[in-house]
Amino acid sequence: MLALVYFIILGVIAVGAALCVLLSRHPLYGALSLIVSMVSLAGIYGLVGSPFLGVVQVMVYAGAIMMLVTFVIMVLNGAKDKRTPMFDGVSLFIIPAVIVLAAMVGFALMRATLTFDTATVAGSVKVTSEALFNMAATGPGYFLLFEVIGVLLLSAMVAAIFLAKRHLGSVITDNTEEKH
Amino acid sequence: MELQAMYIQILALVIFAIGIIVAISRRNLFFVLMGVELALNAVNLSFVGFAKTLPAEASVTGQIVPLFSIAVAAAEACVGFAMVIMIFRNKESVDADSYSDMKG
Amino acid sequence: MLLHLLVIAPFVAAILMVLNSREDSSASSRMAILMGAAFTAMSVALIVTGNQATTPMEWFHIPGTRGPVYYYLYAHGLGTWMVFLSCGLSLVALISARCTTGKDYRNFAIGIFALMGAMNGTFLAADAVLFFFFFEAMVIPAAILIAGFGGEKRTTAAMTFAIYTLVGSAPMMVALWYLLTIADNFLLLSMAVAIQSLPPYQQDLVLLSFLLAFVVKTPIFPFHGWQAITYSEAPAPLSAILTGAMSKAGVFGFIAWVLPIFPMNLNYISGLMWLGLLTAVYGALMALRATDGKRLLAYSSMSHLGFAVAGVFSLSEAMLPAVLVLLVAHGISAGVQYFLMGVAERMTGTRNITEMGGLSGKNPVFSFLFGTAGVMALAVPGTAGFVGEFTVLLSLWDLGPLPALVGGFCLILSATYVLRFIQKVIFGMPAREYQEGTRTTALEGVSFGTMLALLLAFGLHPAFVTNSLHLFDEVATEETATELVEEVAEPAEEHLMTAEELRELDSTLAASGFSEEERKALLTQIQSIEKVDSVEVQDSTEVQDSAVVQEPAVETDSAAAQVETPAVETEKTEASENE
Amino acid sequence: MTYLPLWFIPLFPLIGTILLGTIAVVSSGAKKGPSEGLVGTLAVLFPALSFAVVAILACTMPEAGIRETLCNWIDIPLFRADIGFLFDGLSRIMLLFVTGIGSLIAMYSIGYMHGDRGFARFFAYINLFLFSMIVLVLADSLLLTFLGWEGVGLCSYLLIGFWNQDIKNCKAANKAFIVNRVGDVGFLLGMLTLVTIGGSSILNYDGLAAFIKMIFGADMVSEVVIPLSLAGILIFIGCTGKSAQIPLLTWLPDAMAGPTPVSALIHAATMVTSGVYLLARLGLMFSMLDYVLLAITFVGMFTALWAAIAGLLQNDIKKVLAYSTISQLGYMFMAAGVCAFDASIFHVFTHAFFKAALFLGAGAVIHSLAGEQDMRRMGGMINKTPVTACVMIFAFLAIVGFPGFAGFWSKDLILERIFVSGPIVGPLVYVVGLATAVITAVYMGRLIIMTFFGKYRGSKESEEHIHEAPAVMLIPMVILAFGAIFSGYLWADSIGITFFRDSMASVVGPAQALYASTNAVSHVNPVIFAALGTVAALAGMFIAWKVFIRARIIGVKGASTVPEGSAASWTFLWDYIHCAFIAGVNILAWFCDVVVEKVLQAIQWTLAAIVEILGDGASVLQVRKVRLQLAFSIAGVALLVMLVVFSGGLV
Repeated sequence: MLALVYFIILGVIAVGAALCVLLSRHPLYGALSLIVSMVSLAGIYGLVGSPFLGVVQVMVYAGAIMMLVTFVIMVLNGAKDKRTPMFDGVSLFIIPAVIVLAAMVGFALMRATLTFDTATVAGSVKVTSEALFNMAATGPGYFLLFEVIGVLLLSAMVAAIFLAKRHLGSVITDNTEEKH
Repeated sequence: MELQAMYIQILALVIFAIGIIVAISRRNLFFVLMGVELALNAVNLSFVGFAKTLPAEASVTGQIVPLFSIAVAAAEACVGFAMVIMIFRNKESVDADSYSDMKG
Repeated sequence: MLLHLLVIAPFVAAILMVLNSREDSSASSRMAILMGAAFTAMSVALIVTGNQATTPMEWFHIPGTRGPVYYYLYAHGLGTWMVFLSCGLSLVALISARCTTGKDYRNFAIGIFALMGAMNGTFLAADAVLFFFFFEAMVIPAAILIAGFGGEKRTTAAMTFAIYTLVGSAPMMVALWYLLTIADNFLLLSMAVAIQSLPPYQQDLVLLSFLLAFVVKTPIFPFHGWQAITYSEAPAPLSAILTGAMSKAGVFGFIAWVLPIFPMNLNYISGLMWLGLLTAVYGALMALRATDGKRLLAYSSMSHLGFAVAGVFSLSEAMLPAVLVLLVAHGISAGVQYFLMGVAERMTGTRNITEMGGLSGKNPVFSFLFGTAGVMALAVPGTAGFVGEFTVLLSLWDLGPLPALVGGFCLILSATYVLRFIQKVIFGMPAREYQEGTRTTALEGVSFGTMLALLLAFGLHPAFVTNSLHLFDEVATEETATELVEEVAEPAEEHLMTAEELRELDSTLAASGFSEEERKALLTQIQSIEKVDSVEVQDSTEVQDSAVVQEPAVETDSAAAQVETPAVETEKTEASENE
Repeated sequence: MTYLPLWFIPLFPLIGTILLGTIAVVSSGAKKGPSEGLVGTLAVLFPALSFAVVAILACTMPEAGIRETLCNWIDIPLFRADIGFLFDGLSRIMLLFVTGIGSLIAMYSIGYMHGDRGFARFFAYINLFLFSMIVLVLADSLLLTFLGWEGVGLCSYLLIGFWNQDIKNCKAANKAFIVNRVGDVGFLLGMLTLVTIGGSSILNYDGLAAFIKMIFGADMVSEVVIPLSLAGILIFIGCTGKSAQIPLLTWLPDAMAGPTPVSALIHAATMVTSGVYLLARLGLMFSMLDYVLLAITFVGMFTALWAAIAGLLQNDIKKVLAYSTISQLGYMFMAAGVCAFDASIFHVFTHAFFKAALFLGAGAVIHSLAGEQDMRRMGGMINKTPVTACVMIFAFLAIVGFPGFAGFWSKDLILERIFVSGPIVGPLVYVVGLATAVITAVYMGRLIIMTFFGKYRGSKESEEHIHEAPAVMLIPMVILAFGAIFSGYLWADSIGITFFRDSMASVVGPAQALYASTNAVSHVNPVIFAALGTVAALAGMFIAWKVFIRARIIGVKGASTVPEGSAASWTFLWDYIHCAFIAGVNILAWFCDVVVEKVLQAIQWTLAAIVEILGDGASVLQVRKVRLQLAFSIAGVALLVMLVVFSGGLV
């Protein structure tokens, strides 16, 4: 009962924040609303028994990624674009389409019967890491995926540097030209 | 009135829909990216919700996958924003519709 | 090994050609001609060594089907000779193109090698999907070559060619896919078995979509729209390959795939025979009016192939050797005519035969070759064309005088247009002054002469060609066959052969070089002996030409004796397990 | 006893062909042609060697003939044929005069073709022709005969169009080949009919004889006579093509476009008689087929009469001879039609001599007049070229059947056989034949008179150049003239010599016996026929003398040496009928080209246009905005899901 109350509160906050993202004009406001939404989702994770995931959500998502977003928005001052309307003809077409799709999916979803299993394991750090780093030959082998994710992040970093470097390089050449 | 597994799915669906709407109907590139993040979050939530319907050991797996998806989202955001910066420098615009050079 | 080489190595050769310098066309031409000669030698070796097969290798698995696609090649008499045509004509094309392509020779050679590999694959594939893969793959290098080296309207020609043939075989792909969902694998017999389980209207539908692909490729009368423009716009050496080897893929498809898979659905057969004859007459009539030399040859080629198709669907006992000789003869003679037409075009700078003339005075060697090639195309006795046309007419006469009369009419028409062609090109006086281009080079002359000599040799001793169809019989007698007979015959008496075993037997028979007809007849025989009440047998025995089925049960034993040892043993162990 | 191998006979001309062909091709690039002495020697040597072999074989041959199978030719299911040769009484006679006259004419050609650029090429063709002709005659099966049959047709084509710079010659050559091809297809289909009746072994001549014996033994005659008649008619069509009979006769007058030795060898002596040879060879089969025989008789009769009348109207010396050939061939067919194969072959034999002599004489005249062929510009040549004139006059006497000359014996024999063959048809055909003999004497007399008597009607300067032909041309002519006089004595029935008949009896005897057994043959004293024939010849000569020696023949002016009367001018309606066929085919071709092809193209382009329009339409949908496209796809997915859900798909 209490869980339901918490869930409703957190859910309403998450949805509300999401709608704020949709309706805010300045990207910075949107980013802040997104952080709110994510934090409340982290709360829901904790509520259903995955505290570790909730913590990661707050730290990585709300913390690191959204930090990056706000940083970029601030760097690019021109991001605030008053000329473009928030919504246009396309939006009017999209919103009903997505709502209909969601309704259909929901309709299909409602036919299923879902119940929480009573014997679920709470996703604590210990449990999660044991599963994640189970290196037994018969195990699920998530550690391999973990390595791959590492490589992915590395390559993403390289890509980002590459994209930024070209830009910086051109700036540098511009400067040298000015000097000569 | 207990918390039902279905509620979580409904919430995920709603947030996902909002995320998609943001990603497509807004023309500002930042909003597009943020909409994608929102949709990803909804998917994570759905994962966790489903995981909780599984028995014992299996439920752990459902909580590990969102971890990976968060990591991928991080990579995606990293590269995505780098591209936004570059394109913005070239075009002086964050309007997604102004990027139509590829149209044949 | 030879088969793998013939299919894979041309693609490797194409890649090797890429390594050549673009600038030094003489070096690349030397290399290309050497490799072409090597392939021709290999194809001759294939003819000499006779029927053979590779071990089937699983290639990939199409989702939704029941068995894997095999990379599985086998050579039987028909395919072997087609491979010979494709390799030989490619070699001469490589020689002949030296004077016309100039700096782009390397690219031309790349295209020719790719085309050759695809054609060899088509003629050697034992697996339907593999066959279809190569069948489609042929179109691409050919279209690219036309677009790159053709005449004035080359892009139109290339587009027409590619679209027409690809669209034509699209229904076949669908039908193939559909068949594969019900057949156990993609080899001939299992598809033939599978087709029997379909309701009749579906069988007809599948048959029609198979036919369409081959009818377009050959081409047969209402579907010949691509042919004239393609052959006339393509560079002459390529036209020679297209008509000499590639168009044979259509007739080959009729013989090697349609007839074995659909032995029961013969109600279209007589229709197709008449369509073939109609094509023959139509092509000849069109050739009468053509003024573009290459277009004339295109229609003449259409006429001959229509005649061949009519021969195929006469379904007479003599059909296979007759059509084979006709195809080989037409491949060589049409090929050499195209090459010579290319030389004439090179010398006079025009394709319009009304503007040519008088070449006999200017270049007697050329005219000698040209006239001889023309006469050989007339099917004068003593040339291979005569043996082919005579035996095909014999097959047609089996069905009644009317088809043969129409065939005879075609012979008269062919004399008319060929003589007109010869007269316009080499006789008389030149209709206009022209800058004389490169004459026949020595190498060209030798290669054309060789082709003409081959025609003569095959005409005087067609056993060169026809014997390859039963080459295996001679080889088999050397084996100590008796114990194998006992091994196989014993289990066969004791239990009913299952469908799997039949299929296995079929593949082993294929591996040992039996033609489809033979295998079909044998298996039908086996099944009827053992009273298998499975689907496929009863009707086909009735519809098949009685002469084919007549072969006595002894034949079954000896045939089974020819099965290779390992396969027999597995079969035997399986049999005992089943017991 | 061992004999010389039969394949020696065709081998020599084949070697000659290859040698001379190589010389021709190799020397074609050079400025000066190859040495004419060398080429001429080679060209005569090989036919002569072949003649020698034939002569040796002819002397040592046993009565039953020599059979030789070289190798297998075609071996497929349903059909099997061997390459084999058969040397018996019939092929002996044919080969003797084919190789003999061939050698003589080759020798003559050395003089006639002197200085021609294609000297070596000409003799290569001649050797190839002799090879084909030998194969035709020597073959032991229809299929191999067909090889020679088409081979001689091909050589005829090559030689008619020998001077191929002139497109008219090429057209005449094409016409000859195509008309022959029509006949050849008949031959081919006839062979197929035979194969379906009796299997592939029936194509062998011995096999055919065995088959006919078998059906008589098994009493199956009534069952097979109809298919056999079909085969007979089809093969006879082949013979009409090759031997220029109605309806396929129009090519022979045009074929005179070739060099004159060619006309003598191919279009008079040898090739055109191969139809008669084939009928004789298949005599046993034809003797069963009454209706076919009747058709042959009437075709021969009409051809003989028609060609004789047409010959009256020609001005070109070679065309007169061409029509005369057709007419004489008609006689041979008449004889074959009453199963008098030995008489028919005998006429072939004598005709070969006198017609070759006539043609060679005409060639010598043309040669001495530098290519003039129009008889209206000749005249009075007997003083200038006495040897030629004598040769031609002897040959003339032979052809009209003057008593004692070759034609007298053979033609009267034919007429006699025709008369006695049956009650109504026999006399009727006989009368027509006799009338034809009169007309023959008239037009041949006209030719001799216009050429050799009277005054020279050509231009003055050309008169200066008239000279007798060189010895190399005269020797063969004289030999042939002797043949024209004496060859008839091989079978002079009236004075009791039957050597020729006896030598052929083993081959055609059974057929004639079979025919005689079914047809009532009356006996009349041969002297009456001889007398009537003589009267006919004398009457014709008299008419010719009366009419043409006094008639003013208008000399034509102008330098044109083009032979008159080309194409359809004097062939009455046969050329027009052929033209109608050709027009029919052309209309059909036009219909295919202009109507059917265009309709097909229209359909093709319509389909292509529809696809293109659809494609254009679809490309309009490709909007500039990525977002809108995404929206479309989402809406599409929504629609699909709705469809699935509401159709109860997701249960």
